[in-house]
Amino acid sequence: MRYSYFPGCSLKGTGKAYEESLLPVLKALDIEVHELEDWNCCGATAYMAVDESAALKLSARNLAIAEKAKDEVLAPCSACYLVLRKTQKYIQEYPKVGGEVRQALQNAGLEYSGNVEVKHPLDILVNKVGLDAIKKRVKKPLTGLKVATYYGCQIVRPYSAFDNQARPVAMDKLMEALGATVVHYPLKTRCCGGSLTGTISDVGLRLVYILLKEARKNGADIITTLCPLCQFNLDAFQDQIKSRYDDVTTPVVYFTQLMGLAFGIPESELGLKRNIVPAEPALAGKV
Amino acid sequence: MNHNDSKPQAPWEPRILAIFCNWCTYTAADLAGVSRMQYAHNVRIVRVMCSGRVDPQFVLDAFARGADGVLIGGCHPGDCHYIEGNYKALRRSEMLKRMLSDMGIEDKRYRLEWISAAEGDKVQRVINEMTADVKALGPLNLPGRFKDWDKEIAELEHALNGKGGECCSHAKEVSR
Amino acid sequence: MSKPKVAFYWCAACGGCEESVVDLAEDILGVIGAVDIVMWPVAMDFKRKDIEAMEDGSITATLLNGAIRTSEQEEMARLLRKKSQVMIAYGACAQSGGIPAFANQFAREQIMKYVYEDSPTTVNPEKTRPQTHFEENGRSVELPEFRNVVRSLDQVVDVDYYIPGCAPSPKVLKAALEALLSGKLPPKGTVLSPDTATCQDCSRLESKPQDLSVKEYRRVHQLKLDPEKCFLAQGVACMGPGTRGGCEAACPKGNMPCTGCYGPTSKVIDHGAKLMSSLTSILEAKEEAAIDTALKGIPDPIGTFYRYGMSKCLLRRKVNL
Amino acid sequence: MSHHDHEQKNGTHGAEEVRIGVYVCHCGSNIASMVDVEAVAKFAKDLPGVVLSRDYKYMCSDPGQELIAQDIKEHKLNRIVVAACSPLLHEHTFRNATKRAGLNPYFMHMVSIREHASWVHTDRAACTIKAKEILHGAIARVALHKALEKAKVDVNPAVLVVGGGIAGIHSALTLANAGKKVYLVERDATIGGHMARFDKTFPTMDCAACILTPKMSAVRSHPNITLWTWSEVVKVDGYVGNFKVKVKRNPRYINEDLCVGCMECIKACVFKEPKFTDEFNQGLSKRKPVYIPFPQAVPPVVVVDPATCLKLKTGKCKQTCVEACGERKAFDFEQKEKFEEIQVGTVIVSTGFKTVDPHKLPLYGYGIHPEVYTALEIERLINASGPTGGHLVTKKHEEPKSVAIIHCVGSRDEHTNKWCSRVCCMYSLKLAHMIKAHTKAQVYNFYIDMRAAGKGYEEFYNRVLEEGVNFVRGRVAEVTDWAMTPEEEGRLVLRVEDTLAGFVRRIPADMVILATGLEPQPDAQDVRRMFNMSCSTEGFFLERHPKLAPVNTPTDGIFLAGACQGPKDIPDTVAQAGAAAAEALALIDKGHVEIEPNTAFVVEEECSGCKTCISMCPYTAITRDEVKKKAVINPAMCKGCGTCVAACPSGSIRQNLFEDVQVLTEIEEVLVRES
Repeated sequence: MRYSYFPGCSLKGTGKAYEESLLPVLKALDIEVHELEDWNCCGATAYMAVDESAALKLSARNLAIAEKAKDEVLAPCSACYLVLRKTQKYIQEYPKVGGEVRQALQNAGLEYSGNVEVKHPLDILVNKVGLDAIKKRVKKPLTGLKVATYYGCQIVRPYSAFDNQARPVAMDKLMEALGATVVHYPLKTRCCGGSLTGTISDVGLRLVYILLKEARKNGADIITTLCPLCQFNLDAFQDQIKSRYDDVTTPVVYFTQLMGLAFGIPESELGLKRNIVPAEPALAGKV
Repeated sequence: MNHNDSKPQAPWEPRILAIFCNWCTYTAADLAGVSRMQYAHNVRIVRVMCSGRVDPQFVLDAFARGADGVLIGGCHPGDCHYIEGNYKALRRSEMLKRMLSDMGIEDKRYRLEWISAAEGDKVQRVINEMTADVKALGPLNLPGRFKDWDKEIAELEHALNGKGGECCSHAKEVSR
Repeated sequence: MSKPKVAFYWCAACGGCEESVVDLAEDILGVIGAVDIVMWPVAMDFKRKDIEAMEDGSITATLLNGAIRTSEQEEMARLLRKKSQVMIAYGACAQSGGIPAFANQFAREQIMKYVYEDSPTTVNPEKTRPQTHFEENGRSVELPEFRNVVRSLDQVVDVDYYIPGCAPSPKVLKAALEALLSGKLPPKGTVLSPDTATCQDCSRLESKPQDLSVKEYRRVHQLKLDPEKCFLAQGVACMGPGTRGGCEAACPKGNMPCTGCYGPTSKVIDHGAKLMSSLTSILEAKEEAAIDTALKGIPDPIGTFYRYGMSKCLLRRKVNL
Repeated sequence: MSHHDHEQKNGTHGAEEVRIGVYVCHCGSNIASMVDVEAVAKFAKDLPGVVLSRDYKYMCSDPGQELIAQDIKEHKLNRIVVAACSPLLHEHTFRNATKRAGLNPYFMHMVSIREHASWVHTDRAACTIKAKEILHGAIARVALHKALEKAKVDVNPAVLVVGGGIAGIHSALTLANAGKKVYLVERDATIGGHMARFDKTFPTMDCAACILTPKMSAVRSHPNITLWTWSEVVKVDGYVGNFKVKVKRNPRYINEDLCVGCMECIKACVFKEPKFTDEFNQGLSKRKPVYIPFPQAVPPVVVVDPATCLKLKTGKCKQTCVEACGERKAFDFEQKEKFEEIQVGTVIVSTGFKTVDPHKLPLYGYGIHPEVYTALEIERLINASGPTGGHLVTKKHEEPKSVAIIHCVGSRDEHTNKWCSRVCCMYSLKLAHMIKAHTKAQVYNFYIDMRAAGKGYEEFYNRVLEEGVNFVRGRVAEVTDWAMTPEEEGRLVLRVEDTLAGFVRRIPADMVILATGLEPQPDAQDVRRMFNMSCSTEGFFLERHPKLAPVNTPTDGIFLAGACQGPKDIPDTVAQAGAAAAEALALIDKGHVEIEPNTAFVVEEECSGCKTCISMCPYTAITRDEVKKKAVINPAMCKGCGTCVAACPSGSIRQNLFEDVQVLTEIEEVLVRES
């Protein structure tokens, strides 16, 4: 398997741990990835809200480049995944938008015919590689580790198709394949606070609190997620939350970090040290 | 009986033949009447049970007999009283349009319209539009053209045996 | 008593019809034995004056092939009509214009200009055109007039019978001659060939599904033709269903679809329109775009549906020339 | 015109001299005011074949018709042309008048100079010319008309009813009571359909079993009804009055005539405990491999499920059931599927509906949270003969403190079905009322709009309101088990925007009931094809006319009853079943169907057997005579559209009243300009 890897800004910044854990895991499964040449901003949230047309053009530039590379695009960041897929859909379904975007690309000497798929690593791992292949690769099963799987909103809504939008299960199956115990977690796709944690923190932090509390209540040792923003929101404000509400401290890691550990990849190579709430205590003895 | 023999009518009025299906378009034409919708008097309506009955031969013959335009009316797709007769009409029509333009007959002289029994107003609109279109194009007058084309043989015959006029089946045909 | 006189004549045609008489093979001897041939351009050297010298009606039958394109052909047709008891339009061109009648899609001037000026193989810097009348030191030459319209024989003279085909098959010709000589003649205007369509004689008919619906028409060079299967079932336009029998499905036997040379059956007044009607009716598509795509395989409807019958198209000719 | 057509034309009237009588109607002033009727009549006089031409005030009046009759006798007229209103209005009137005078009615041709002339033009001169030309076409055409007879086809008095729900049961009984032979074919092991699963029926709340089971046993005992359960119609040939139907009877492994329904075998089955999903109880209980769907099943005969029966699966079994059956010897493990061929004249299709599969809407948590039920499951739970003996309890056998009913599940919804299922509001009210009666639970209804349009329905709604059932107007966003407050712990929570209160609410419930909507049966399309019907875009069978022919289909002799035509409650279903039966009876008692003679026919000696026409006919009226290798048209099945005529490449198919030469002549003559 071969993919064009679109890291987006997060995986080079706040979400570095995601990249650090994703790449070795893919390698371990013989999935070849090539970072998309000269990629640019996916056009996400703020830009999309301010100037949709410009955002779409920006996003489409990545697709056009990817099309040249002839590989499917791998977009680990939920926002990138959502926006790239949205762009595809808009170009396809709204001739006017499509026309404008194609024109813009032409001016930049690029073209996009629509023949490139945008995939999320979770989709690839569960549906293409397959759980059996993953099980085979597990060296240190996460036996006894109680995991709450948190998907956030963008990975399932509205343009994704690889999992149940109301009740996604892909990551649950994956965790079980790694030997972990998945705890009941009804808030899987509830809002992580998004940018509210930075803007209206009363609201933002309360949302995060609800998520952490529910995870704790259901006996989770650890929360695993697949979105850089979710990971950041849930991980970064736990001391504030402790002081505002009560102690719901729970480490929040990327699903790829847990995979790495199960595959026996050294902790040091999985960016675990970047966690603000250290994951090591929760993991201690279980891996 | 050939209209070219009848004294010239001024001003020229186009002659449009309409073939309407019994269940939708003919009924719609009745509705237009009942609703007293005024429209151009240039159309002569012939009733068939289904637009699927319309044989392209009818259309060509109509033109050959002096129609300046031909209008076919049937039920909307999916509403055919005979389930799919109108699809057959549409298939023939698509090819007929190409043949007519290859034969030098302007597109606007032939038209296929789906008009449901409820669309009296559409009958009015379509007939008025088509009459205006055909008026703008001017007479097709094939019987007249046939006669002109046959002058060359009529002349020769005259030269050969001093008899004028109608020698051959087509000359006869023209003068029916 | 003298043998019945028979004349063959050749107007706007390829010559195949003349040849087809020879296709009678040994039967030709029977014919030659039974009749006096008074004219046969391809085989014998009779002159127009020989015919003119004959009494009106002294020829039992004339089998005239070819369409009427020039004044000279027209004159000969009239002359032979006058001298003959029975006038037979022989072959597709005489019956309905045939291949020459494709010229009815063009004006005389277009044709002249192309032939004498524009055609790539023409070198004619002075743009010389043939003249119908030419004089030089007292002597004058007449050339026949090139007509505006290519006509079937019956559009020029009264025709008694038709023998269809391009060219007519020996079997059809033989049957016609026998009828002629035996004097057992059908009603005037009859086409001397079976009045049922070619499918009846086609070995492929049974391979045609009852509920045939054609996805798209394709041209013979676009697929490998199945030697047994009905052409329409292969999505190839075949004129067999709408074309008079008599050829015994010769073309399908040779793995080529019927192109309609035997003309329509007696109940059809416009061969092309009828063929088109049936071939489009059996399409699968249900809306314009899809139908047009399905019909891409018939790029030239006139050439396909009126290949041998342009003169007999109800419109007769491209109308705006 | 080519010489061929001359032949045809002469051929058509041959020796007999054509004597046409022309009648131009004034229609009071309706026509006369805009058309110079005298001039038109005068013009017609001089046309070939016309021996007499009149104008008259009201042609459709008795004296007007009488005038035609007299003229036919006095002037030996053999063709009649009436120029008046639309033939769609009065063609039959003048055909009858013609017939009364002893002339074949199809020698009368009628054209409209009112709807198509006087009513749509204002220029009297132009309108008069138009009238003349229309008339000219008619006169030329009528000369070519032929004498035609309406074909009569006898109607086989036997009726096939497909589907044994309340609709099928009611129409079967109605017909049987009228003394007609009825074949009732049901796919399940018992008749009764959905209604047999209900506990009570709204709004009267009478018990479904009490009103249904008597009818079910009546079906069984009725001498005129042949009941085939566990059977399916697999093939239908023929046409109105004469359908040939093939029915597949699946093996029940029980000889129906020998089994008395004592159920000893069920007790004796080697499976001591029931352990297989009980379909009738919506999987809320278990059954054994040999079972009877429910106590009052009709026929009261057990059925063996080959998928779970040891004997049938493995061949190895003690067959204690057979022992228990003993002398009756009702068991027959060798039974194979068999086919029955029957002849019927009419068919009533009452194949019913299916309910929406709530798995399609994961936000409601069906299949995820055990306490989310479909309404049909609750019908069973609340039913005295149901798995809990009529006690509404949770899976933990506790009585619910709060029950939520979500309306419009799979109805009025872009993601599933756009249509309103018509019954959900009412059965939700019914369930609410019953839950109130059976338990102390708080009951919530979450609705979009309350649709209680029916006799006594609105009153029932009010009654339920007064009983203190809560109504929340809003679409439920999700059913979750995420508890925010201790009070919510261990319960389900419905998150919903209360559009009347104007805020989002969280309402805890112990049981959630999904009011699933009604859908076409999954195999509706196959059934449609088999009976040559059509389906609406939703997939329900399409009636011939939504108002004037609601139980007819485009195919004569095939009628619709019940929810297969669209969502319907029991009263409407039964009413429609009665109507369908009446339609069938009308055909049967007439004894024959008359078929308009404007049908197509193949001229055998001209046909090459090219098969082009066969696929043209949506009614399969055209077949190929494999001996003669020619096409044949069954006039009884031909509906007279003429599509095959236009498609016949050799012109070998003609359509009565619309022969090429007739239409062409009309076209040619209306195009001749009159002054």
